[in-house]
Amino acid sequence: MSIPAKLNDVLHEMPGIKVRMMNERRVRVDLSPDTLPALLEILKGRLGYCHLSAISCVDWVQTDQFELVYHVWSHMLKTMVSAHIFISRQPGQFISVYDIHAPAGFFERDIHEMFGVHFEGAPNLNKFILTSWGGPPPMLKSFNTREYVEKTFDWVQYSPDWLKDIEAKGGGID
Amino acid sequence: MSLLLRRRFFWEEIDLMSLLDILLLVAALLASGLFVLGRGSFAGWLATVVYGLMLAVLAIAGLALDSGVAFIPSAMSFEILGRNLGWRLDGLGWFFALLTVGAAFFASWYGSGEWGRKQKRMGLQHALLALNVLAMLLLLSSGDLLSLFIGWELVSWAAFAIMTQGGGPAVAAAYRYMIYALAGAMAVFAAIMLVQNVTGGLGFADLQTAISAMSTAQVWVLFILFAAGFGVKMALMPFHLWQAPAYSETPGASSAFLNAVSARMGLFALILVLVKLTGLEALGSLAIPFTFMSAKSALMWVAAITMVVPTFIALMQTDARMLLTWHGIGQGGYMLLGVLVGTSLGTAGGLMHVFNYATYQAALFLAVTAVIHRAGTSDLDELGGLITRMPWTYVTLLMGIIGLAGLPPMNGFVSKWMIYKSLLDGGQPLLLIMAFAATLGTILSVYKLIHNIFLGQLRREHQHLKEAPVSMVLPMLILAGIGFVTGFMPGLALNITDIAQRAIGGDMLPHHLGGVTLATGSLNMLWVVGVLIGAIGAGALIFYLLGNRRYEVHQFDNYAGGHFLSADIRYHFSHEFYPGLARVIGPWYRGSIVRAEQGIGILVNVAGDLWQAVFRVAYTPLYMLLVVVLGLVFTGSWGIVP
Amino acid sequence: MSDKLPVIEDQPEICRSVDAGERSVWTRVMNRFADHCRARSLFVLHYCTGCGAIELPPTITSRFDMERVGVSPMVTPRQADILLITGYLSIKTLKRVILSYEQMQSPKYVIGFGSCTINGGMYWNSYATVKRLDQYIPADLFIAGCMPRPEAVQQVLLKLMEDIDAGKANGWQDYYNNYDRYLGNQQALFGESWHTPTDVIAEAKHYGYLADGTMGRHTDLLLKRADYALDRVPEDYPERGKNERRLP
Amino acid sequence: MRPENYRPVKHPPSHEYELYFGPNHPGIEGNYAIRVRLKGDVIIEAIADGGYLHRGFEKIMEERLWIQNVALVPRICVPDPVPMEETYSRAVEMIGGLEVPVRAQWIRVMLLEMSRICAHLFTFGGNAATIGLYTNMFWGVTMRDYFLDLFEEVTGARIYHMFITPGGVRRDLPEGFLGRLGNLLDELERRMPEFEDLFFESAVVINRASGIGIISQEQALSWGVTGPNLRACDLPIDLRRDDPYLVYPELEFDVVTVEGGDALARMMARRGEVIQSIRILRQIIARLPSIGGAIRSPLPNPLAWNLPVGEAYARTESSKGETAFYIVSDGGPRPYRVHVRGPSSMHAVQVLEKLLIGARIEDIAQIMFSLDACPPEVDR
Amino acid sequence: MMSYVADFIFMPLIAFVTGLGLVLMARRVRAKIERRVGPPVLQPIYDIVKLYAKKTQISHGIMHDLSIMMLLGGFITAEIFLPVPGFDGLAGEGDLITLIYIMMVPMLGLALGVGSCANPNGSIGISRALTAMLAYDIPFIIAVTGACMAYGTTNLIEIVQIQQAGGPASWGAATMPLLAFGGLLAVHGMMGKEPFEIYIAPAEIATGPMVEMSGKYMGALFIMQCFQLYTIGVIYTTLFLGGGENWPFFLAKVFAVVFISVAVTNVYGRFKTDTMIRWMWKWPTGIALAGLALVMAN
Repeated sequence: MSIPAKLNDVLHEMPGIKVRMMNERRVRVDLSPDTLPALLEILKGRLGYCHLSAISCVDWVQTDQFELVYHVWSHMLKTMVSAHIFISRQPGQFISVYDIHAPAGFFERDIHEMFGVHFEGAPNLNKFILTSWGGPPPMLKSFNTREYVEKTFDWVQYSPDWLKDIEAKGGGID
Repeated sequence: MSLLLRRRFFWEEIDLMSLLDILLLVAALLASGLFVLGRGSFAGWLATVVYGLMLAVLAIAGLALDSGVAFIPSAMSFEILGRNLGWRLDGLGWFFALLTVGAAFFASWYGSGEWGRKQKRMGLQHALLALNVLAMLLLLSSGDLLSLFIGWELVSWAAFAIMTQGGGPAVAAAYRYMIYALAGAMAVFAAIMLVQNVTGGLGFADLQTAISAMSTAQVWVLFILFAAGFGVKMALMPFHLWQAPAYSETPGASSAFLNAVSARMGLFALILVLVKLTGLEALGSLAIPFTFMSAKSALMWVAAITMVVPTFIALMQTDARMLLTWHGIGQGGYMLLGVLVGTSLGTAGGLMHVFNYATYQAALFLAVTAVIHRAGTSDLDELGGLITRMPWTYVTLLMGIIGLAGLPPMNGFVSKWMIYKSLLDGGQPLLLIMAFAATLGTILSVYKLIHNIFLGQLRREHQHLKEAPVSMVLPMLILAGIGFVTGFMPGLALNITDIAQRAIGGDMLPHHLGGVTLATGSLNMLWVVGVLIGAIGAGALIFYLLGNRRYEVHQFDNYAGGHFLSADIRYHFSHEFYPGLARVIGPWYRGSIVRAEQGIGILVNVAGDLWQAVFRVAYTPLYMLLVVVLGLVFTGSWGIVP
Repeated sequence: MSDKLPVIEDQPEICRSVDAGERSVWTRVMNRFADHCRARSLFVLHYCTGCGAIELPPTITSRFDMERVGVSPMVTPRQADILLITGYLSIKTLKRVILSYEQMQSPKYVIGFGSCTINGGMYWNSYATVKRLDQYIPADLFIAGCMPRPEAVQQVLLKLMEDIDAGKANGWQDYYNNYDRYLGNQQALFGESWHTPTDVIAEAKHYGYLADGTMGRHTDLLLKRADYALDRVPEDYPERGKNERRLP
Repeated sequence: MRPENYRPVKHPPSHEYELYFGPNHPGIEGNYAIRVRLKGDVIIEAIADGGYLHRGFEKIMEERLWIQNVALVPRICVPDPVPMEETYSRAVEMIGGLEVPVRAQWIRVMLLEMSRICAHLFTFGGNAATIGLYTNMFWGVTMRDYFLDLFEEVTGARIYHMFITPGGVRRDLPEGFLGRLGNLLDELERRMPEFEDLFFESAVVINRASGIGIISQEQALSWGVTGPNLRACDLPIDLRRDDPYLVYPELEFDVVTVEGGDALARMMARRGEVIQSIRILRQIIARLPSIGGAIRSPLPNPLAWNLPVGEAYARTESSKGETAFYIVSDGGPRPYRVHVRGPSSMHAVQVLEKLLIGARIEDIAQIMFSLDACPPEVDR
Repeated sequence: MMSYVADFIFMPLIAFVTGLGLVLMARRVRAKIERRVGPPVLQPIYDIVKLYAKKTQISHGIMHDLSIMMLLGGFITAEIFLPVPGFDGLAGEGDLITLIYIMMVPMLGLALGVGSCANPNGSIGISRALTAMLAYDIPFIIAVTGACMAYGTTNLIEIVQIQQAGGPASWGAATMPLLAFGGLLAVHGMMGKEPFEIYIAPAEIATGPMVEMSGKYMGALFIMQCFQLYTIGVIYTTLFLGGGENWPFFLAKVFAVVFISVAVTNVYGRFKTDTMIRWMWKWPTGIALAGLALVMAN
């Protein structure tokens, strides 16, 4: 459980970085949003972190922040670096890393669609999945899917005989 | 009839006007009259009526020729420098004259209505059309080699004049044509001089004596000069490059006329000189050294290549008119091939194909012109779905393409069948396979034509189109109707070709109304078409009686992978309609044919530029006149000086 | 949970309307014969609307071999008889399903496949999926379960055949007869601008399936879009310039 | 009516037209669509259109208990559900610090490899069907059905097993199961030559599949291609080796690489994987009986099971590529956030759009199937 | 005249019924190769009746309807010109060349009807079908030409008589095996079976020409399939397998010709269009040309 030396050197070049070893092949890195592109660039250029596994977005309502997690993997070091940044929920903007990692194109489009985060310089932020969706970005914590469903859809009302029997005895599924 | 016989009886003594004189006089009067009166709106109708009258005169002449008269002479003859120039109309010339005047009749009718009013200088077009008819009649009734040559030149110039009417690219194409035509004329002229040199005469009989008197090398030279010279006009394979742009850029009605008959003048001259006068046996005995081939089979192969290659070039065209003219070049190959087979079946088939081709090609061109008139373009990528807007034009085009592709029940099938059959009976399987391949290519190409114009998605800008006016629809429908009737009863057309065939000589083809009966397989179109129509009727019964009523839906109510379609989505598959085929034959097309074309094209362009440069310096007609006069003087003097 | 659920009125009973000519013996015999053949030749639309489609290949292929009872897959809705809704329907898919359903030729049958089509199933609280299929198109039969086994698929097909043979599977008539209700439900979900290229009302008129429920206040909205076919092009689409080509 | 996301091409040249490929199209894998703009039969532009299978998994998983989500995850990828269960469970185990008993790990690997074989057999069938070779599909799908029977025996379900739970697996193997699995593997090996003749060595297949949809090594790495598609570019990258999980380090298998990077190479890479999976399963059959112990570490009452605060990122090599779950727990009974990284989200959108440019109509289906794109993973 | 009436009724009818059998055989053979049971005996009839019994029948215009009539009419005509045992029909009034051209009429009709449906998939399908026609017709025509040269006639009745005069030894397949083999390959393409099934191609162009065909339109296509299999089988039998002495032998030959095709088709995928043209113009054309050269040399 120790960070590879090369990686350690590189990571500590970045200002204000917090490094944590999650398990033997995953390093969690916390840093400020404006240093993230530089980190990804350096990791890719020096240590072969060329595979962007995913960009995850978490909506933190309490702190009014979006957490963006960039998971990058090096085929050389066989280690994953998860870079966590926090951006403000209002207006929810960040810059695209498409120029560094092409897969970011899809993930940023997805996050834009599901959370409403705008990525500056992303090649395509058109709707992909929710093209017929008129509501707010559904993955926001403020959007209550259950409420929406109750409002929009009807249910089949059925009461089979066995249920009636139980209900007559005072039981039931309620 | 009796009048005719009496005329013939008096012909020796009294210098009465014969039918041919009437015909030529009317044509000349019409041409000059239209130059004067052409601006009037009645000019087109006048011309149409006059062409109708000329058709009647030709019909009478046809009856006379059918009854055994060898030819109809003209009273007109000139003595130039000791040479007698005479004109006479025999069966072969009559056949082509009938097609000429008939095509002119429909073209002029078509141009008299709304289409003509939209044209800038329709009066001039009418006049030039009449001039063309006159020139062609002179050519077709030529009585000796010199009048043949004069007619040849006149036809070339008249066609040139009408081709330039389109303006812009049409002028360039016409210049290109002129270069070819003049080169061809020079070849013909040289050949005639060769005959003159050997025999000292310029009559048709002199040609026959010349051939028997000449050495083999000389005969070869004569053959090549004639074949090349006349081949230029009918766009035989190496000399075909001028035709497609020149004909397709000509304004609609005139273009239909030119397409239907103009190139056939070359075929007429070829038949006259090579088949009638020289004889196919002579050609067949003219062996090419070190091969199994003779001059005849070489020419047949040229004809076969002319069938195949232009057809597949037509397949690649994206413009309706270009596509059709390229097919026109290819169809010429069938006619020549049929005539060259030499059997009665082949000759009749070739001649009938000339007739059939004139009917459906004119109909096709008129239909395409109607589309241009309404939709403003003949670009196959910019049309589509017009069937709901222009149904009668669609019907014409459909009948036309069935004829062009040579499928029953149209007449194109009958003549092609006769040509195939004659090739098979004549032991020429390879040529037959080439003919079949060309037909298959034609089917592909004409389907692309009709699909891209009339089927598929209707474009938004064409939503409000209307059908072409009656003055345009009627002539083309009648032409298509002729195509169907002579397909149903090919005996009608064969009666006409009989007259021409008798003039050529050789065996006659026994036929009946429905077709021909041969020992090795016969064709009776009465049965074929009758059963086909009956069976389609049975199909209609099955369609209407079985199953529920039909319900017509909108074009957007269509399968699109589960998606919705709307007017701003262009989903009409039109460009590169045969992509798979293009991948296979495309490299040949691009590699060899295009490069060869480019080479010749550059040469022609350079020559054209020179020609233009000469002409720009001074008054153009003067130079033309000078050339013609010098040529005639040269002709005459050569006879005298040595 | 159920106290919050709105109560939906029962569907009107689906029954076949009797044509005038159907009383003659000949028509009856022919109809009987047609139903017999319909039941034995069923083409299933090749549209994998949801995850249930994974059990269709086993049903079709060598092990269960649907073709031996005359069921085979077909590609376009024009040729298909059965629309298999294989599981959950997202709203985006439902639009395509309705489009495909309307393009199918009557008589046409809908089979809801899996619990999701009945009441939302696994995804009952998902904002993206439709809960009840039969609100939007008439379903003839449902298969419960997630996911139904090939045997269940076969069972439902056999049951459908039985129904067709007996002339009972007439959901398609219900769509014509109560088009307004179905359209209303569709509009509630997709918005009032919803329409499909198929003119269901005209079709119902043409074939005499017009009933009181065919037209109503929901179908009135469609009339506003009757001219969609010609020129209803959105504003952002630039007009194509006049044809610049030279007129010959 | 236009499709919702349709943007018309402004001033389309007259020689271009558009075609919808899917969702109701046999050439598309699942409910997915591609809008292609073509000239002749050559594609100028392809736009992937997904979302037809969107169920909002990430949202509804936030509404359910940790254990309830076990029922949801396999539904994310229909043809290959086991890796989804495994990845989710492993991520939960990472957060909760659960240890998986060794026997459960072996059973999990067995199921993973069986699922891989199933998914590959299915893909072979689909790929063959795109070029009209239905016989291969019929045989392959039937072969897969026998594996589904075994799944049913172990888990009680054919498709959605819901068998792998955080902390282990639900049940132990039934009596004599491994013997039956061994028999089935024998049968599959016996059938392999048939498939070779019919499909992999068929001149028509080779003619059609070679040279289309070529991905170079650089492109593969920069586009985020994973799994067999990456290994078909001759890159020996396999999470089972590079980022090993479960008991894969103890197993012997080769990372199958194929040169070429075209559709044929991708098919061949999958064929090689089937053989490696058989090899792995044989080792499991040999060793599993000797491994005893529990199949599940004890869990608290699942209805009141609060995981500690934390986050985890678990990755699995599925038949499609790299499957990953990013799970955040805020200490409650439900996940705070689940992010699913389906491998096909790369393959079916960006990679496919790029590969289709310059391809022909007849190649669309083949390229899509050779990438083995799985739309439900993309839409989630 | 009465004999003609009988011919006109019975020849298409026999063709249709035999065609149903051929379709059933094709589906059964396919099922057997795919290791399953396959459809019941009456399945082809069920399908056709079902399609005709559809309650709604959508059309895309008059040309769409007309194409169906041309389709059926063209094939009915073709059957009347195709002599079978006991029925000469009109084979004396139009020869083999006529027959080949009549068979193009339903193709043209179908092409026009599909075009008027305004579906790009259909248009692409027709484009492919016509390209395929160009590909397989050239070897086929060579085979036909060679056979006609050898028999010295294009009259189908005489062709049959010539072959039957000398028993199986004088069959076309025995006297000109190369032509017969080239023709067989071309016939396989003509039936549109894999690897030459380029114009149906569901996964590529969603079933091509059939895309907008529904109800009785589709039913007519099913009927056309019966006629097509029958016609192709009979033409090949007539040219190379001695035609029909009597019905059992004749049908056996026709079924055998179609069987060869449907048996090999299931183990092939589908070629691309250009591959098909290249293949057709290379192998069958080459073989047939060699056969033609042999015929010409004799």
